[in-house]
Amino acid sequence: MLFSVIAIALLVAMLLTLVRALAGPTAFDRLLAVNSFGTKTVLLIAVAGFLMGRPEFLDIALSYALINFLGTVAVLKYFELPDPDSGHYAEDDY
Amino acid sequence: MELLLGVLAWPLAILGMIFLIAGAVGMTRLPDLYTRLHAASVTDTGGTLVIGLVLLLYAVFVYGSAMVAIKLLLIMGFTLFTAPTASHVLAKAALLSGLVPVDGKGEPLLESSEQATQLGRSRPDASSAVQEKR
Amino acid sequence: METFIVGVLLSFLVIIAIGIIVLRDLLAAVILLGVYSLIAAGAFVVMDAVDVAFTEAAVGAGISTILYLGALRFTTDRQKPRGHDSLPALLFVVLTGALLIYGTLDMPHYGSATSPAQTHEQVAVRFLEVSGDEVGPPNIVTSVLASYRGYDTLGETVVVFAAGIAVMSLLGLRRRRPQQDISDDERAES
Amino acid sequence: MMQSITGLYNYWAVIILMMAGLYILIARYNLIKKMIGLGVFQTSIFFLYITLGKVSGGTAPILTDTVPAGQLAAATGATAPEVVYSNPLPHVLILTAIVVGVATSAVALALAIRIYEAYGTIEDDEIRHIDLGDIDS
Repeated sequence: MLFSVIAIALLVAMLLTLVRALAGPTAFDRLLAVNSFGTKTVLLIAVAGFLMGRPEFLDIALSYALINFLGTVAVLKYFELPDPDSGHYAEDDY
Repeated sequence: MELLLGVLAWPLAILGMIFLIAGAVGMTRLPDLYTRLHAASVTDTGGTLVIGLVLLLYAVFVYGSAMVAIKLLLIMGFTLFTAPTASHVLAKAALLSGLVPVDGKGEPLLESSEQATQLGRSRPDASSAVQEKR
Repeated sequence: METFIVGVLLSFLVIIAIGIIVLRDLLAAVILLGVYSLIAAGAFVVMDAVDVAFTEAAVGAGISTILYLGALRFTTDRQKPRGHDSLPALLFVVLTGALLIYGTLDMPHYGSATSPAQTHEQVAVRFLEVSGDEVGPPNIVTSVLASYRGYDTLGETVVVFAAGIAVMSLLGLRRRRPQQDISDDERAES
Repeated sequence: MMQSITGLYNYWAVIILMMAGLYILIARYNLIKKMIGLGVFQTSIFFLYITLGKVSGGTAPILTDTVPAGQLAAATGATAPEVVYSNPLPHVLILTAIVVGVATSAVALALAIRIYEAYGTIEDDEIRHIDLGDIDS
């Protein structure tokens, strides 16, 4: 019961975040939504493990947390690389 | 035992769900990236920690499994470190690319996107010191 | 409850797929593809396929997103602004989808334990019953992957090796230059 | 009626996803967008297989010695007198398919980079125009 309620709350929060990921005017908005969505997925997997009565699959949630962070940093690295249109950054900006 | 667990877990779970929903609603309704970052942080750290605590209670008192508890603690600790880091990197990259913050009415808070880039620099140029618009 | 979670996650996937169709920004499409893989992996966990979820998260959401970003960096992240939505394509897709949906009406329901895939004695039932004694590891997926279908895995490794060689022979080992340099050089040559 | 909707919903969602991927493949000219469509298509096929392998009330195909205790069943509402496992075979097939899929998409993206270097564009129709000789399209 407790886990079902938490799972439903998580799904509602995921839906709202998804709206931002689709609507977000800039790529940074989408990225923020995706990062937040990943955190909620980690929580959903952890809760689902308890819901199904086999919580030993939490290491999947752990690897998700790692991949989520790495993915965000990788996409931001893409912005860091020189782009013809948007300004030029100094060497020590990052 | 069961009752005690329920008394402890339910209020924590409700608090966690409030964090989750509040963060998600803020994500859809706030005006620009920098305010949305704030809303996302509520979910990412607050929500994860509180709901992780609920799961931890169940892992320790119902399943009695040390491995599950350790994994949960690792997840919570890792999120505690990476979520603020990701927020910081995101905000800095957005400033450097010249995204201007806006206030509640949609008015820009800086005069130009160059000023935003200057704000994002770790060592701003002394010649073009940024003046914030009051 | 599990069926409900899977259903909602699948609906999220449908929303994202429609978003990928509509959005013109390639970078946004790549980011959305990453979320798509992440949600799919989450649903795999709920559908009991934990190994698949692990692989999908690491390979699908991690490596392939980075591959797409690399490709965007060496090409261009702008899709042509004008639309290409063609009515014949839409008609074809809707028609095929309707046919396939008509075909699913006789399929075994989700979670059915009596469907042929579940009850064949030589395959699934055998793996479940004797792999613990015959091969050893408690994870049946590992047993099947490494022992019963070992040649299959060898073939997979060969495919990955061939793909690596193909990428290297296409791109070479020299250092790529970002797109701006290339267009400058071409301007200088012409 | 209600039962067949919940029982077949997964298949229908998979078919919608497949058709979305196919539509991107047909109607978008950008080569990388086509690859993204292929990725959508691929993941929907994975879903079809995993759906076929799921047994309701089953658990992941990892052997356990510890049947859930009575206290546990009371706390989570899960009653499992004997353990039922989902079908492991689709999982194995899809595990192979995911890795091979990423390898093929890496080759395709490398091809896209080479095409961009040779033609200066990754739009399908522009490449065809350049091949046919009318450069100013």
